[in-house]
Amino acid sequence: MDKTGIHPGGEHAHIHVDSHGEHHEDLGFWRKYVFSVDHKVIGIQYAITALLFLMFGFTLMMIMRWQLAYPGRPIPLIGMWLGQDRAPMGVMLPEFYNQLGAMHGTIMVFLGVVPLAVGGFGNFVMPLQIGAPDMAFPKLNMMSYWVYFVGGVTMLVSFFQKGGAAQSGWTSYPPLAVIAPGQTLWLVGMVFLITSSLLGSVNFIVTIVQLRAKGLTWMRLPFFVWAQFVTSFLLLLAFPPLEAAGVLQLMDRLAGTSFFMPSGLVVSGKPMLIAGNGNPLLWQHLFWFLAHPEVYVLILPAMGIVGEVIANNTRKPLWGYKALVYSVSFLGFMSFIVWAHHMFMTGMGTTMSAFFQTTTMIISIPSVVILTALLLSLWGASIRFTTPMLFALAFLPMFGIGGLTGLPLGLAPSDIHLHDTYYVIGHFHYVVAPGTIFALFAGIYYWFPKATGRKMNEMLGAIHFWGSFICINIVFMPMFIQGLGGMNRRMYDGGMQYAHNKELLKYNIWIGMAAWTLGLFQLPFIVNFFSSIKWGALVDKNPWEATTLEWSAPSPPGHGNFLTEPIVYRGPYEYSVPGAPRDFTPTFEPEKA
Amino acid sequence: MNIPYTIEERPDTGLTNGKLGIWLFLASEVMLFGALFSTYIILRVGAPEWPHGELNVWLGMANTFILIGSSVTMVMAWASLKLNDWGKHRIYLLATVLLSAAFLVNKYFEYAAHWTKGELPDHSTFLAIYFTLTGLHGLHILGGIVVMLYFLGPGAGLYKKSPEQFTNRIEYTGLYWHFVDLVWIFLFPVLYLL
Amino acid sequence: MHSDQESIRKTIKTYWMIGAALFVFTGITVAVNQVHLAVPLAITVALIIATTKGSMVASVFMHLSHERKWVYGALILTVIGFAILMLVPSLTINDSIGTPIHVEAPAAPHTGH
Amino acid sequence: MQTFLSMFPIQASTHAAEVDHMTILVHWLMLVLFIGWGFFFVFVLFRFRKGANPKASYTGAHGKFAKSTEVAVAVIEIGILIFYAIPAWATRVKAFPAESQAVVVRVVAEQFAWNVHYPGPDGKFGRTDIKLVSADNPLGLDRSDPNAKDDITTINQLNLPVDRPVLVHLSSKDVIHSFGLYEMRVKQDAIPGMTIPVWFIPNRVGEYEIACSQLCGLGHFRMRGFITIQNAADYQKWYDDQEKELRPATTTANP
Ligand code: HEA
Ligand code: HEA
Ligand code: CUA
Ligand SMILES: [Cu+2]
Repeated sequence: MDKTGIHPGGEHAHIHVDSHGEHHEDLGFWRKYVFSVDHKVIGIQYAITALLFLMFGFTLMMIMRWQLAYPGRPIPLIGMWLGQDRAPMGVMLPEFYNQLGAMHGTIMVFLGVVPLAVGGFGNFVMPLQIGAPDMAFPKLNMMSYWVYFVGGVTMLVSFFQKGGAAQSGWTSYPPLAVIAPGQTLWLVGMVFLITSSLLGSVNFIVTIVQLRAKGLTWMRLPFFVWAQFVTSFLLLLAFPPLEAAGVLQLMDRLAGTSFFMPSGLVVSGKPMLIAGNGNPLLWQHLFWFLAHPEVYVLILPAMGIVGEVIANNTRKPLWGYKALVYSVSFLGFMSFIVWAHHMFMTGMGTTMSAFFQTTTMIISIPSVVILTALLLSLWGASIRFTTPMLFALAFLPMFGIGGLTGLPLGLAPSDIHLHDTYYVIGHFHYVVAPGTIFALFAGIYYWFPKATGRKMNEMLGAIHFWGSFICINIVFMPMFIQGLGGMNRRMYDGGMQYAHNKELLKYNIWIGMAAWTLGLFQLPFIVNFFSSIKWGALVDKNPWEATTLEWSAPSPPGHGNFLTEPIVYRGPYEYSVPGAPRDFTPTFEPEKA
Repeated sequence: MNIPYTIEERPDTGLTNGKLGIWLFLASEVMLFGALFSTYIILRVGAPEWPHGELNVWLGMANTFILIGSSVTMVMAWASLKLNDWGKHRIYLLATVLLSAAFLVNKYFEYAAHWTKGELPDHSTFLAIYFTLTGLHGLHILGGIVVMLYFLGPGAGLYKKSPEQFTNRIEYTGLYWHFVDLVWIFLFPVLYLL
Repeated sequence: MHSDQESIRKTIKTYWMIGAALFVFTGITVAVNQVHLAVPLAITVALIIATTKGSMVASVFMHLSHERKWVYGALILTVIGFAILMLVPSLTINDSIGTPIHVEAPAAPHTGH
Repeated sequence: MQTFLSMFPIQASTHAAEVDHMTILVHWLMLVLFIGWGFFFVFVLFRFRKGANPKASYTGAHGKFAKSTEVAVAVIEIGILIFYAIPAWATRVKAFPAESQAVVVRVVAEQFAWNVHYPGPDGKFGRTDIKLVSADNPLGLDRSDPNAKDDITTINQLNLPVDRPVLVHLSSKDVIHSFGLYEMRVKQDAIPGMTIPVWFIPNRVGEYEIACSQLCGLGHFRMRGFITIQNAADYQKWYDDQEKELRPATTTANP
């Protein structure tokens, strides 16, 4: 068959709806669902795996919140099964608390959100949106999933090794990380995850540059594709230094080198027998050189999804599409020169701190532009409050809170008081949890019909939204008060020993309650998700009456995606065009349709 | 169903997927080695003193010649395909493999010399960075060898089916190989001479 | 196609010449190293030569002298990233208000230099 | 102002007020922005719901509203940078008090305690050597060194006189810790392999705490020290008592 992706099976896949995008040529079960090279199957594999990791990472956190709410009290239900070296008599040990913290962070960032946002949505939606038959390198695509999978398993296994999982924070600062147990498997796992991301990002960039459909010029690209494009560059250029740093830290742990180990270390009373002359700050630089761009990797795809959902549910074009595109690109570029705002307290001189404070303030501007554009898109709209739209709308103020609280952190003097307190925790959770996670939920509800040919239940969706929205705010809002009050993060006992925390401890109980309730409110989602695959309302190609290319393919799209060669005639968001027959004019419909 | 622009170039970008792909991969490699060079700079500037003449310059120079040579044979292996001279291509590719093997053997002797003196990575910052950088570079060489052996052996069949595609793949392999050579061109002075 | 082959034949000569040039430059670097220059000078010379060699490999063997704009684009971004990676961390570390403590390694695993 | 201030710990150093003032200023900016955007947000959600506006407008919002807000945000941020943040930081990391006027102390962090080292009347810190480190000599202080004879060392207890500049030479024996004095608005990572100067002027007599503010292992949460800010007389008395205790110790310490 020819390269346009037309194929006989598509028709059949179109009528006979099934939840996995059925192929006509019958590869066996394994080639079809497990070792598939079809970007849609791989995308779904990524999404499911990532969601499970999200659930797991969240569970770790719910356990932690118990210890913070009721320090030293036996953990109910599961406490007894955690084992002597984690929670004797169900009472959590400090080392286990630190493991939970480090692994929660790692899992949520590297195994949850990024794989879902990039591996999941990127893989499934992006090729459809640009009218490609598949990714440019399908085999590479499959490989990147399985490498990710191995990395994930490595991380999970690390809980069961002697001494437990990594326990030096997701930031893994040496010397602690070099001498603390559990770190080796963490590093190995990270090397896998990074490799997977690199394979993925190469594939994404090539696909977007090379496989755009006829007529799909750069300024006609859906905003989501732009977000994925910039994200891929961030991954491509920011991840390798962390891979290098990981190798160096492995050398320090296994070969006894001292890249990050200065001379004259005395650990628990004994001088360390190492060559020394290393530099602990070197790790922090290499780590944050990745980890700051990484946080934009967490947010950009989310912004992309929100853009798509808002355009569709406001029934009007996105306001300032060009401004959005430029801001996203500029944001991506700037994110490479702000990283040391995580390191103000390491004794930075005036010059460099001035530099990083300035870049940090500058980078906040494009975010403001993006948020403003998305907000103004609502003006003159005809808003439909569908479940995806609810989550997308909630993203705006939530990201607003998260982003704005980044400003005092970005100014070194105010960071003196706020650094390493719950203020930081509050800041970034507002961006990643009610921000990114909500955007991802929006994406799931929005593209679920395309992936399965069925809609998710709106009622359960609404319950999921309102429950999560209220709880998540009760979880994170008090953290700002705690932070301003000077409550440190990463505290096994919540910092109950400190006089200045006395007033702040009570919030830990609310937060705990809210966090567990938040957990309960995920149940409607899980039920909705799996039941809709079987019993959800059937839909055809374009249930949301959307304009972008993915909606011209059957739901679910067959192998090769499109029944006829997709051609793009206009911009991505031609909604409510004056004089048009309907309130949406798809990009893929010829002038006189 | 097959992917467009695997063989012919996309008109508006003038590129095949593989060409862009390999360059992007090399971009990430640049950042990988960049981080290691940055490490080198920071550790060296911070070090109280830095050893000189730790390594055998002559072995290092020999390896530099070997790698440069392998780069020439590699590019010739590709050029011969362009002139559809299959025989020459095989010879040049084989030569490249042999040269790279020679490089590794030579490197092994260098390593062995250190080990016998008990000079392991944990011995000093210099040796730590030396073993890490050259070790990682060595792995890249090894990877290159595997790929070339593939195109000498099982992969060669593709030439019958689709000469252009085979030629493209040899070109991509070449790009990778020249990059590995390029890294060494910097490693040599940085580690052996300075 | 034929003209294409002609151009290839021509470039083959350049390949060999570049190869030879690289050999020569390598020789020069080592030679320069034999006459022991002051460290800063030695570093500059060595790096200049290495850069020349590197750019020869890149432009001729890797055909960068005439590539497509997308490759250039990606590489420009990479070069910028690389420059940042080389400069900013060292600058920041050198701008620290702290002063390093150099302790002789306690009975280091093997006797240091 | 007050509503915000009530959330902070009390201000026990001269620069605390300045830091808080800036923090609060930024929070006002944030609040204004958020409320502004928030009102707009809520309004459009209500005004342009499908029920109220069945037919969307293709062109949407007009006017320079967006531009002006964006420019405003940028300008304000630049202002804060130039007039507050950068100068304020410079005073923290540049304008150190002269050793002669200041109370100079070494603080060496370890898992999980704060070792404090006073130079004693001679104003000179005795030589330390990691080979001498032991349970009862955590700093590895070499008492045979003449400068060390009068050095005072304490663990988790930092006494300081009120209203005098304090210069702390901060370092760590093992991993990275952070010297967090919340009431003083002081925070500085203690990084092994280097000593980092920290300075402040306590201006409030009282008992405060040192909170380790960088994850340093299992004991991070309990790595707590105490600061006692005393008036000149009490401080001097404490100091002399320490010196007295030292006498017998030194004679037995070195053969
Ligand atoms: C998605 C992730 C994400 C995003 C987008 C951001 C965005 C920003 N971050 Fe954040 N940050 C993190 C994730 C993120 N961060 C994480 C994970 C950490 C902690 C790591 C660790 O230590 O473990 C961190 C830590 C962190 C620090 C270090 C704090 C410390 O350790 O002391 C700093 C300091 O400068 C900072 C600054 C900023 C700034 C200035 C932005 C700016 O880009 C924000 C710009 C955005 C705005 C200015 C909002 C504008 C929008 C509106 C105003 C619209 C409002 C809308 C309505 C009301 C409807 N962040
Ligand atoms: C993307 C990143 C991300 C996300 C989403 C979250 C989400 C959450 N995080 Fe966390 N967190 C971090 C990244 C993240 N976190 C990092 C990096 C740290 C620092 C670690 C360190 O100190 O080193 C941290 C630390 C951290 C702390 C501080 C611990 C400490 O300092 O001691 C706390 C405390 O409350 C916390 C809480 C939470 C909570 C309540 C959520 C909730 O918002 C969770 C909400 C989650 C969901 C709503 C997902 C639900 C999804 C499902 C249920 C899937 C359903 C499954 C199927 C359909 C199959 N996190
Ligand atoms: Cu010391 Cu935390
Ligand atoms: Cu950051």
